[in-house]
Amino acid sequence: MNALFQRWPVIRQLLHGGDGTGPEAMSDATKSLRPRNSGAKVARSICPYCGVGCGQLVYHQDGKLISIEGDPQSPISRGHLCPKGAASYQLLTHSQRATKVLYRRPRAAAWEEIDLDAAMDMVADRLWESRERTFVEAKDGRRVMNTTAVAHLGGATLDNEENYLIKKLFTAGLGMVCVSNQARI
Amino acid sequence: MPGLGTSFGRGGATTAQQDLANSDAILIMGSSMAENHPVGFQWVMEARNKGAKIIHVDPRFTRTSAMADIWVPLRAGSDIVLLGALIRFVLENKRDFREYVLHYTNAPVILRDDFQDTEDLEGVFSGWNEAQKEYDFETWSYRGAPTVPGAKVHGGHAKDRGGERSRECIYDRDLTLQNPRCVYQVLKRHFQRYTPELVEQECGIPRRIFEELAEAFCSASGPEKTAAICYAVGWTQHSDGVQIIRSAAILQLLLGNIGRPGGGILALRGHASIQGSTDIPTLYDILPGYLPMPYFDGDSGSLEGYLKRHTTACGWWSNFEKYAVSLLKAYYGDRATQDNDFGFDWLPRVTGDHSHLGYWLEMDKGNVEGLFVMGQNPAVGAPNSGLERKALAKLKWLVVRDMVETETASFWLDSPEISSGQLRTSEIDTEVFLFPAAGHAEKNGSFTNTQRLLQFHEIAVHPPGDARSETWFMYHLGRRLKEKARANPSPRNAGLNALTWDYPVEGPVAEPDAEAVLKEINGWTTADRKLLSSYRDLKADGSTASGCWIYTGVFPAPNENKARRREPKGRYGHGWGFAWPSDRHILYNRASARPDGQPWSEKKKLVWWDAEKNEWTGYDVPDFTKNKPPDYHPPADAKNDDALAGDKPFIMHPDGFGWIWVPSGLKDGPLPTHYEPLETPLKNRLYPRHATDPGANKLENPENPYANSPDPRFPYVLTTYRLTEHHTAGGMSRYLSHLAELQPELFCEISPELAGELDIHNGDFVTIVTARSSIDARSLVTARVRPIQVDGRVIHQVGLPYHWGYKGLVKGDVVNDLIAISEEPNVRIMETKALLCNVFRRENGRDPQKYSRDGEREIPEASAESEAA
Amino acid sequence: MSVTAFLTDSTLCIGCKACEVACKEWNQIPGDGFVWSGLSYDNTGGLGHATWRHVKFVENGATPGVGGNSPENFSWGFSSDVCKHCENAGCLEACPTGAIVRTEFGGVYIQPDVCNGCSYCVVACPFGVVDRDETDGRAFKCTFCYDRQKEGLAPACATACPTESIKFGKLDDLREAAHDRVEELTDAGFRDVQLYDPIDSSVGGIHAFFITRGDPRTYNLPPQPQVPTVYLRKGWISAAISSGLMIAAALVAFAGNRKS
Amino acid sequence: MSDTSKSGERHSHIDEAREARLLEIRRQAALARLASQPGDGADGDLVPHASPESGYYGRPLLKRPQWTNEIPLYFFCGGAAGAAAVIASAAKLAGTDPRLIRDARYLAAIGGAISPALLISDLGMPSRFLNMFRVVKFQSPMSVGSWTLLVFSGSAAAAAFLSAWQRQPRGIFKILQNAGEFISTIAGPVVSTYTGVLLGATAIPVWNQNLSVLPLHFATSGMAAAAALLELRGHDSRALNTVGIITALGETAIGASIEIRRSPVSKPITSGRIGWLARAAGILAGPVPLILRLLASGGNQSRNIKLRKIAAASAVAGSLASRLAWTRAGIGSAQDTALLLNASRQ
Repeated sequence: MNALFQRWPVIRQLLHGGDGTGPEAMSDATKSLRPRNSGAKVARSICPYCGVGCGQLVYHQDGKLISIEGDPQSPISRGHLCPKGAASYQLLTHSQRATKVLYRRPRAAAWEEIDLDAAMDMVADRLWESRERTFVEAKDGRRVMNTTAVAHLGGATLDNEENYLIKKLFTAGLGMVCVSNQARI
Repeated sequence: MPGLGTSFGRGGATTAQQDLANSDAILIMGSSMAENHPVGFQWVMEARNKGAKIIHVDPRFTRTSAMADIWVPLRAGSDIVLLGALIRFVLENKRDFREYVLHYTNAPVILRDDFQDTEDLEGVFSGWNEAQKEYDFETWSYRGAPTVPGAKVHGGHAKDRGGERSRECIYDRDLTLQNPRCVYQVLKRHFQRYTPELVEQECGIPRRIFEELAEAFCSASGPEKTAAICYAVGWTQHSDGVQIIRSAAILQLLLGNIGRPGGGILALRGHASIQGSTDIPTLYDILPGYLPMPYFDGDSGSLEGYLKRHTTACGWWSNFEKYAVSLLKAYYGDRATQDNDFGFDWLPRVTGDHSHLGYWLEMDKGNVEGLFVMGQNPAVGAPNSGLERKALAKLKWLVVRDMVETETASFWLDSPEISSGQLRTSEIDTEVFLFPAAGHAEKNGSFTNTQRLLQFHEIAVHPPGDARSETWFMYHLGRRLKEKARANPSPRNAGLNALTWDYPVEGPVAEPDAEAVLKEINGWTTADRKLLSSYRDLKADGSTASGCWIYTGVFPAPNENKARRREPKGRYGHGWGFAWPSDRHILYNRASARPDGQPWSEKKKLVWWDAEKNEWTGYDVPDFTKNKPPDYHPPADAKNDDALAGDKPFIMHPDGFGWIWVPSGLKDGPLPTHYEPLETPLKNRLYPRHATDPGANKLENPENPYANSPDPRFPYVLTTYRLTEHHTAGGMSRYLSHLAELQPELFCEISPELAGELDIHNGDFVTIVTARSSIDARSLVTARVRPIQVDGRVIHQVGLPYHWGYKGLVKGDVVNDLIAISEEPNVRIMETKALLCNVFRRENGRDPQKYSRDGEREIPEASAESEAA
Repeated sequence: MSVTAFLTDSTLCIGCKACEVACKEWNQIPGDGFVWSGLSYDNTGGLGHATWRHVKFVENGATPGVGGNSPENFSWGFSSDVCKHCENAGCLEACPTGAIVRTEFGGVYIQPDVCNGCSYCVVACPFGVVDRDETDGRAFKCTFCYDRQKEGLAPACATACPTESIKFGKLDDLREAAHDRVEELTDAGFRDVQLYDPIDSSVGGIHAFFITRGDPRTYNLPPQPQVPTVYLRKGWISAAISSGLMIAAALVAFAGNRKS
Repeated sequence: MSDTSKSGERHSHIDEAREARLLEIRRQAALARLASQPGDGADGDLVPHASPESGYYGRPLLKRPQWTNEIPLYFFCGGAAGAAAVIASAAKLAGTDPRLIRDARYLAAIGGAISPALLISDLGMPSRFLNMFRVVKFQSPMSVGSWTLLVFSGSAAAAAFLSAWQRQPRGIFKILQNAGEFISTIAGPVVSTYTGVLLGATAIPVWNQNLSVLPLHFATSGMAAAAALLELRGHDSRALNTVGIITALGETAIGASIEIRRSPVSKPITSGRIGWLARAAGILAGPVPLILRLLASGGNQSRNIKLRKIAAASAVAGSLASRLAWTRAGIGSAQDTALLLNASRQ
């Protein structure tokens, strides 16, 4: 009861003085305020936007993202981020992100959600059939071993490891030569 | 990267962003660095605060210009005139760094007598074949260098673009530079007409300003000073983009600014791994490490022919075979043996132009069945995107992987073609799959940034729902396909059956271990899988495997992923990530020392010869054979790197020189030449008979038409660009409220003068029309855009940022609908920075009924107005 | 606990808006609407309940050969605005609930768990910073990242700023640094550089001061801001007199009209 | 750096012809109404100019008051209630008609009850109205006002309740009643006048410039309203009429002074729609009742009563309207950036 009474700022004012703008007016929440990422786990990361390659600290706790900010140790960015880099947290958490595989049948006017594994099987089948149909082994006696009827686009936003697997499977494995991305000069 | 690749040997930025802080002058051209690379720009600001002169050349006054000491507006597409004039300024006023030029460049090398210059042939070099629209570049070789008849330049990104017809390690030099056939004299003559007057007439740059620019840049070069050049797609996205970069390379070589602290050429990349995706390419014409793809024609019938063709007698590329074989071993593992040429024959052959733009036109013809799009959004980001979207409707199936539902994924649902009735959803047979992708903090992997630095990003949280990494997608797709192949061991499946695909997976979703992939990229001994620490350990006998030789050393030991290192030390932060090759941050840094191995100056020392230790040492890892003394002279029978003397810093080149002159490897000439854009309001006053780059491919067709040059219907010059607040095609910015609100609507920047002529008020809706299409935008009438006075005429320029589309929180018309699909000869990039357009004011706000692109009705009268100007 | 401050040096600002975004990301502020203003590149307009850092864009004519960094011509000015955290803060004094407090770092902080949205602070701020979110009901403004400061972290905006045009540190040090910087720039020929820190006004100086090129008024920085408490004395005297007059009037009226 | 300035001189005369031409075209554009009006955002010609005079595109420097109409209404109620308490006590001292006293007490009590309701409904978070009593801040008129209102409402209510409950209260009730009456009589005027300080002690120029007038104005119009409401309730007392005349005189004087002392700062209260509202309020509260009451001194009683009733109604309307006008004037005043930037210069 007395404690409760003590928590009424007016009483604090009467007892300890203060014009109502200082500690006497602070709520318990304010007193116990801490940064959101306090004590969170941190992953060392790199900004996904442009080619500068700013270092990022990704704070997370119990499998949830908490915040993303610049990595002060980075010899390139020295902890700074541009507006895009600073928006990385929203990039990963915004409501418009796709989280289910969407499938559109021929001539259909709407998406339908489908199971990931089923989708993988379907894509593998389509790819295999198209390749079987269009693969060229040789032309006037010279080796060709390619298909130009299945193509790939993209890579400059992907990881090196991902690009490596794309080129390895699509070109070295399947003979796809139409492989391209944003990068030019 | 032929611009940098042919000039210096490697297709990558020669310097590091941090090193800009050491510059005495920085020329930013073809880039708005402050806007598109703000954090990198902090190093420019640091240089500025130390007193460096910042020069920005740009048609518009941008946020970069606002930080520069000198802003030089020029007519879009006249870059080579300005750079050529700077080169002429250096030569005429003897401002070149003579000792550097004599020893480190091929300026003194004597050329063949039968070479003829554009000055002799009205715009083309000798060897031009008008019928074939391509060069036979035999006459470009050094005098006395034997040549291999019959081979052909394929252009593209490969280390040499298939160009070893000549043996550039054989040459005569004239160290007095007086011989009229030496590169120096030929260069001087080539640019003799690129005068300040020409600059005034063609670029619209007043003479005084040109002189101030030239003075500022040259006076910041020499033994005691260095100047750097930064560029981005403002240079590359031109029909002669490679040659613009070549001009910069020549300028920097003449001024001795390559391989030295505060010097260099910094190519600024627009994506997190643009550099990485050419090093480890998802491109059609190269294999990892800039090894060329086998071509159907040429000598790629067999491994032997392939190696013979691409292996040089001297210089680093004499190791070609080691890298090629090690890659094949990485791909095909144990099944790749001496007897089967390490599976070389399983590799597909390049049979044509399989670049994005090339195959997309095939797609438009219905010749492509299926397409994978991963982290790219061509429906917004690609040129003539209207055509690109329509081509998508001709596919049997389309797989899109992205973090959001992009315009590309939903082209069949709400594209402009649907609303305009050109496409009908109910008639589009394309099957579409949209796979949710993981974000950067939801997977392990490495990016290679703009300065060739590999940086690993760790997984923090698992991706939401069914979102997965591309690593996961490719691995599990490959697993399924390999099962199908196992069931059907036909010759065409031999490669797939041989393909090694045994990556460990972990976790509930069976995510492949990205580091296992990086280890394969790094390379190992095939016998006991011992990780390699340098590409010097790679062998041609199949005893080593490496997925990308230039990355070897990134993972030298099982628990030592150098891309993951986070202990920066020293001036360049060695110990943070891994810079290819061999953690060298400033390439060709041997050139930072005099021929005798000592620094040019105390102020600009970087790497020098330590006589006691008998090795090269300094602030960076020497880009040179560590124990090769400066006075080393190769014996006559020396091969590969040993054939290069101790004062030849450009070790990738067979002659060890920086190439002012490119004897082989470029499809459009050994020297840069001013060609007008494919759409231009002016005649080419230098070369009336060859106004545009002879090698450029317009891919003109009814769906991809061009304006005439000039064209009264399209009197204004249009240039497109990016904004700080958005990212390329918008998939990573238009869906985020915190970014979308900062630039919520498509606008076009026009000068008050043009606005006055067209009675356009700030904020009015305007329609921008090109030969391809027309779009609506708000007008931002600003004095930051100025009419350029060229040739006694006023040329109005119009600026358009291109980030908007029909999805996301903020929508807008697709600017790339206006752009033509065209191909620069060497890398097949489109021209987005200079084309022709017209502008109209919308009478009543937005009008769904667009101006037809060939609607004669209103266009002529508008042009009449502009003629009056 | 030492008193901390912002020094926003517009001569280093590249107008990238990283501060705006970093602030919104850290404080998880909702979007501020998607309205294109046509006012140069400024589409968020000003500080408000959903914008606690705001970059202003001021355009002047551009001349060839003269970049924005030349003393001759300042062609495109950027300045990142923020709550001034006044020495004598109008909002702080006006708040009837004690929701607004002065933190140990000298910042002015609105306690979101206390504010009842009376919006008196809104009219008490001489810089037009505090703003009531009409959907939420409470008043919001820059918290000076009080939460971060408690663990010695710099505010989100200063951390992000690519060119370090937003500096964060001890008030006294920064004030000194600001004067040095102005001197340095003036010596370099930038005669139009000014430091905005109305220390002689009743606001008694601010904890977020600005170096601008040209007149600070161009960026809506008032030359003589007044903390409203300066009016109190006069006001209460007038109120006392008026009250007296009321009673007097009533007595007079009735005294003159006795009747039963 | 010196060479930069040298090069600057070089620039100063570069291709003057073209520079001149550009300037001319811009001048033409300006003449052709394409000139940039500060703040006209996306419909000028050029991006509008930001300048020391117009400020940042003329965007508001201050935030507009976000109060809803409950606040002017509260000013009215509180003002009348406070005044009613005074009238009641004065009447009691004069020993006049107990019905008048009782109704005055009721008026005070009712006003004292409605006021908090109005205040609370204006809060962004009404559920937190109790936080008004977390602290006492003498430097905050809002805090002082809240506490005073608390005291006043309580005492006025007690006084009214007891007077209604017992004709002749005794003992403890007597003491309570007297206390209530006394306290409400002291707190009443404060409630009526502090609102003037509340407006005056802000950053809004039109308010703080009229700082000393506002409490007086709110006092007179509060008295006027209280007296008028009692008259309308049916009390035809000479005393109330006298109050009416005095306050009408006061209001006339105040209105006149505002009209006379016109300044850029007072523009929001003297011009435009708000200006006319304020003017109308002034006339309704001042001249109109004054004249009517003077006319009402003639022979015909019923006519006089009618006239006084009309005068009363007019005064009430005036009092209400002027509160509305003054709160609204703050909005316009907050938007006048140019004034804030330059007026404060002198």
